[in-house]
Amino acid sequence: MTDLSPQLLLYIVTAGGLFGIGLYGFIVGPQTLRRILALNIIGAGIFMLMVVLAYRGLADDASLPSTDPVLHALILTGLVVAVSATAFALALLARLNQAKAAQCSQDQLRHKQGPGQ
Amino acid sequence: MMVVLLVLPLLSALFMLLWPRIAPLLALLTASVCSLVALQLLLLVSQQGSQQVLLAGWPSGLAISLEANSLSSLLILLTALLQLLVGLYAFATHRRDKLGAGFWPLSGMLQLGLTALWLSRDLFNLYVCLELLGIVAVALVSLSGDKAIKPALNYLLLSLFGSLCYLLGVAILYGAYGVLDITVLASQWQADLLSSTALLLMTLGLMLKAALWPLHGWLPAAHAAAPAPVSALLSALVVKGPLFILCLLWLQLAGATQVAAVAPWFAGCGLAALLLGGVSALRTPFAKNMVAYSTVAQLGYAMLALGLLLRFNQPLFAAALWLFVLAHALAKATCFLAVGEITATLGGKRISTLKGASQTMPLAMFAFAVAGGSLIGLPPSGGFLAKWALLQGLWLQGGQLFWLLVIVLATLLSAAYVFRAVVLAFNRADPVAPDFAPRILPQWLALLPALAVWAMALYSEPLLQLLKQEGL
Amino acid sequence: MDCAGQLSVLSTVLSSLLLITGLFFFIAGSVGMLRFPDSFSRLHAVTKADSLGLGSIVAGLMFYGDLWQNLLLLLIWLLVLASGSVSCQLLARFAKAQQDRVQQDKT
Amino acid sequence: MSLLLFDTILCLLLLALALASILSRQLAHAVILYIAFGLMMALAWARLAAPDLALAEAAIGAGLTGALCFSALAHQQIQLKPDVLSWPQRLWPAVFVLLMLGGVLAALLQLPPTASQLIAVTQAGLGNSGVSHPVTAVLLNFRSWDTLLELVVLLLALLGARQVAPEVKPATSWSLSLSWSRLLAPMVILLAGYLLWAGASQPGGAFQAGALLAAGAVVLRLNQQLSWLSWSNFWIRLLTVSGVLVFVLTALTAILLTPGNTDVVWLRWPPQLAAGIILLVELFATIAIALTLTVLVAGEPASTGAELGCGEGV
Repeated sequence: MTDLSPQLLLYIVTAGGLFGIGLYGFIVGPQTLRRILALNIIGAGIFMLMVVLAYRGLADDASLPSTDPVLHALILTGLVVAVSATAFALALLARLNQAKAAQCSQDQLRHKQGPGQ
Repeated sequence: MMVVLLVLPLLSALFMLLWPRIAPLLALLTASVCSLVALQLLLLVSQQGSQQVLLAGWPSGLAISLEANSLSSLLILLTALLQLLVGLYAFATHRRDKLGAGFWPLSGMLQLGLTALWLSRDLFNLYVCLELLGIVAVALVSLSGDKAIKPALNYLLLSLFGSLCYLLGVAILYGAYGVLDITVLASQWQADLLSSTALLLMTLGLMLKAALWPLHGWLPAAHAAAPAPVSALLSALVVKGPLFILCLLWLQLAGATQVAAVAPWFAGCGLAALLLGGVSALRTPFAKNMVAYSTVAQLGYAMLALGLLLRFNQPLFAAALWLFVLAHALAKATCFLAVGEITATLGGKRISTLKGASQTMPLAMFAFAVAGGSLIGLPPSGGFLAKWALLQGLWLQGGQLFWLLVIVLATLLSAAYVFRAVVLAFNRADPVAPDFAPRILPQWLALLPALAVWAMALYSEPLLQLLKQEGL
Repeated sequence: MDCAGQLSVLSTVLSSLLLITGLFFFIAGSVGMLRFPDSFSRLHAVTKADSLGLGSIVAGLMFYGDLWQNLLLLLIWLLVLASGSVSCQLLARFAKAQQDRVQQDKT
Repeated sequence: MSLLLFDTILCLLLLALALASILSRQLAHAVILYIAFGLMMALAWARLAAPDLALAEAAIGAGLTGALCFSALAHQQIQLKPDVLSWPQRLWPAVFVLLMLGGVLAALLQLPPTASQLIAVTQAGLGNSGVSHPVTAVLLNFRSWDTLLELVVLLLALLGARQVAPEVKPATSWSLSLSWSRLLAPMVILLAGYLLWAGASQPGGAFQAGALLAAGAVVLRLNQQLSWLSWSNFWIRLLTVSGVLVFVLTALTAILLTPGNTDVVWLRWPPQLAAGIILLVELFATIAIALTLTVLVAGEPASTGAELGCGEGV
């Protein structure tokens, strides 16, 4: 069915599993922070798949066995892009929470003033 | 020439960050220069054929490949022109709308991202472009302040998820074939389980990012919350980026069996988008949401054309697809600018604000009506041209009565939501009083793309030829 | 185990003993973090046991390295030791402040 | 055999940590578990012969993302009762995920065991690239357009985050942590310089060095040092955009230096100058990355509220 060695198979299945776990977390949530974490887990799963794919170069019977530097470079680029997006998402989340908190305290203030009038 | 088109927006955005005071001037200057260069590139491509470049001259496969064909250069020209127009509009209204200095560098980066995307023919480079586009779009939406944060965050998360699905597809394809260049990949393509899975994952991600039905849920909130010039850019250009990649994948890579399996689904999604998007646009009480839902519906046409193109392989459908994209970009820019101008001046978000607008703001309302005509597909307009190509293609295939009926129904729906606004505007009995004297310049600017979309009909023959031969 | 072949039996035994001791401290620290009731005793368990555990693992590994590698290992241990104690103090201060606030709220 | 056992334990641990992070009741636990997950991931990548990536993942996945998540937690309102999801809310997504996972895994098992032919092409081109470490050659020479766009994305994240970020309360400094961070700072700079330099021939490079520098700067910043480090300072802005700016300007200069069609030589470094150019580009990229990450994590110093005129609404 498959030509992959057991080690590669193990890591590939793990990478797929991480994708699945992240996907579940992203759909179910419920808090936004957890969905952001879930996205990062999906990303980690995909990058792990890429690392394993790059590792195939070592297992090869090629004349110059080495890992795939192109894939490694792609992963580094992808990691930076992912962390940038995460940072922006977290900044948006912080702003949202701050706005919510301000709203809450305003409501409480109105509540307290309410009976007095 | 491609280098100029890529470097100029980037450099000007950087300078805008360093000296915020001269940002508007720099932005307008860059957009005009870029428009000229893009025009020159279009002429060059139409004379000498498509220009292919392997970056830095490294061997094929290792280098990132760029290609400027007539479609790409047309889209680059459209991007630069719309940037110029929206820049002018933003400059004319920035005191009132409190757009802030943040808008200018971001719009420069948006132009960079779009231009890079239209040119790139490398799967991973396209991923970076997609992420760039997604982040810059969200940053632009969040310019609106507190009310836009929630839709912006939702947009960002879904957009990230879409990119990750696309990236997984790229990883699988690279694992199987060991190349990223689309042209090289197409020559080695095998229609097996591996490539089908990768294609489906990438399609899922791209459909989410392009807000194609049924993954359009984030679009109305995000586009409606953004400031008017930003909504115009997002609706006109940004959602077309993923759509472009989607077409690239299915038209250049996918094998015959894969195409045959997926074509009816694309057409079906397009159909559902047309009908359901139209109904939502008819039902929403808010003016900007109506325009945003109309984007969902109009993207359905593009999807439908793509599905039919994959099914019948008829060049007329390719022309229809890209004519829809061009016409919709111009018409939607007008719609958002005009509606933004009207709602800002008359002070309200609901469609009922438009009451009597033909009296208080005749120019903006005229622009909206003209653009609406193109959305409906009234002759002679770009929208009509696209629809005509679609109908002609269907007619040539013969026996496609069902699709003809659906298109008529969708046309009626779009007519209904456009006329709902227009009829309200002509209700002059009790007009909504403007908060301040309407300004003329922004209204003229809003009218410009609408005029351009009607002018498209004049150049229908060369445009049709250009897009038919391209087919991507 | 090429390097081990060059080592005398005594140093192999010593290094293994040190490594096992280190692992024991790590496990004890982890168990303590999971089982102890409040922040302070958890901090106590983690930082103390881990400093000692890492120390004996570093000492155990030093049998295998040359001079330069041993110096680097020592540096790593010192850095972890210092940052561990500083962060432990920071966390403890935070926990104390929180405890005080809770008590204030009660009274 | 023992290696396979190690692999199995590591993989199970990764899956368990990810699952626990998703399912844990409290958000703080989820974040801590995610950081542990990131560290284990770095270990797995080191095992898979990718030390560059392990370094980057430890700095980013565990360190940076963790720090960012913690500062987001500080803004989170305290939940009195955790959200409890009903069974159908959990079941249907689980069914969907399992179906999709089945499809993806079935495809992944078909992957060929041979690696890309690009490895040979890369090794052939290495001689003309100016560096001897293949990953650095790909990042800064063969596919430098990706890297340039990546730096733009990072800059954009900073712009977006700055635009929406709420005001940060100044942290209270404390003498012990202050003196420790001062002691660390020179060591961090030294180590970052080494990582940057090493990138030409062995694992290391601009991003790892930048992340390290940023970590040092953030610690100092949390102890109320480096108050000049803010966006309204022109020189800081210049240095922050310099990563992209120097990259583009160098590429333009390289075009001037080589005759021929401009499109072909875009981003082509002349082979005899390539080593110097790459080091120059990397140096400024490191500085820019460090500054960007510092401002992203630690925010603007509170004192700049009064002098917004420079960066905001003109």
